[in-house]
Amino acid sequence: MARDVQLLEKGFSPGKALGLFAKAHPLSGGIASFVGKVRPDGDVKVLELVSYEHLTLPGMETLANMVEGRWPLDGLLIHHRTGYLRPGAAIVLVAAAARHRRDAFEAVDFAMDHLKSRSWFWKREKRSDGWHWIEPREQDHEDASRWDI
Amino acid sequence: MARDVQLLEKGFSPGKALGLFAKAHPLSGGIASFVGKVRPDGDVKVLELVSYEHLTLPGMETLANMVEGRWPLDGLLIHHRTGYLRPGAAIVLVAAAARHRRDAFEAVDFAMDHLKSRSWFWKREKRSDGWHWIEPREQDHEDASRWDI
Amino acid sequence: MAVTVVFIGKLADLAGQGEREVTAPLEWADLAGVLGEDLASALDNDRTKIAVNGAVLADKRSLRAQDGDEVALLPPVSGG
Amino acid sequence: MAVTVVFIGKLADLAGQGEREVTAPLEWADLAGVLGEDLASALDNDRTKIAVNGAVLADKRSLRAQDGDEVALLPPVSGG
Repeated sequence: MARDVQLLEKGFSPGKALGLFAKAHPLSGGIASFVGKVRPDGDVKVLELVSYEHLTLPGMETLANMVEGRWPLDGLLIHHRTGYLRPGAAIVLVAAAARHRRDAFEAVDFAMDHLKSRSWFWKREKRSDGWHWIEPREQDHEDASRWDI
Repeated sequence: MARDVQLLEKGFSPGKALGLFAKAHPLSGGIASFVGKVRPDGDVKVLELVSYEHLTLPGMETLANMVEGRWPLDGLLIHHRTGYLRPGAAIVLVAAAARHRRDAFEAVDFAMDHLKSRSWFWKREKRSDGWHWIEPREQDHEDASRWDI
Repeated sequence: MAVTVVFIGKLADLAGQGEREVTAPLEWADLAGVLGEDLASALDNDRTKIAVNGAVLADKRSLRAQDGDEVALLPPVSGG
Repeated sequence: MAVTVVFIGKLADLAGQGEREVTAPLEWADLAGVLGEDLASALDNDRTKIAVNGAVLADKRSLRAQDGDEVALLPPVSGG
């Protein structure tokens, strides 16, 4: 199992990272992936993702352990931004390479649900009336609760 | 909804197609995708994917209609090979861009299940002892039955 | 006065060819006589379907093809 | 003889700073007095957690930080 877990302080290209991941796993039957971006709707000018060094990256490694323990994968990639992001910028890329497609799908689905509402990130948006802290939607909590986490 | 449905007779680069798809949907919050490749295990030398012109591409368009009717998407891409493929070659790429991540995930998951066991393709493998027609695994039928299709 | 019968996948192996012209009209009851025992028994499989001019028959036993029609014999699918 | 208290996210807004040095030892019962009413009531929220040196406390009321420890006050998370 090749693992690539990164907490990124600068902008990144999910397409490029995904291309490299695919090249690194030529033997896998399937690769599932998800890219999450800052939605350029409303009047959101900037998004800030706050991390805490003693928890955020270690927590992402723990998440990777959970994913690897739960599904037989050939490779797992979790890249997540921290810092200030403009609308349209990539926040997160998760990719899983596996022999069987459902394993790859579920691994990515699970990791995204965890990152949304169970990982050590804090998010705020700057709108025309100032900064607002964002908490997970009810839907995010329901998504995560599907996995007994 | 931008739709890109293709039946491809030659090899393609899923990474490149996915990069273009992401660029075409800068406003979507999330993009889920799946790449399926010829698994280079066993002694499989060549895979042939047979299509039937009166059904295969029209059926992929019908599948795209079903997906679009079921989930609110900004964009949907379905590329599937036909012809002879070497181990490691990409067979299929499905990508969905959506405002909400579960919609993108489920759209790709559904489309893949349909392509595996409900779409108009026929698959055979050439091994050292000759050609063998491949039917969907029991798991593929179970996957598809989750969706009432 | 011909119907084109297209054999797909393993049915093409059984038929030894990809397609064949047969005399119109062509109905379900004619198939065993026209195509032979091996193909006829493959056609009995519930998962083998028949399309006429690209339209899959809900009940393949209702087959009634006319001159110029293309009848495709479709074994169980497998893609992705 | 100091404990570093780190305020994360909206708790940093409430505290008006990102971290503060307070006198060691630091226990749960001390927090309201040391940090003020506003922060103390935010800490009462079940979804606000406390970590000591990167280890999240299962029961935040068991907090007992010594000299040199880093205590992080963690509001509800939101990533992705």
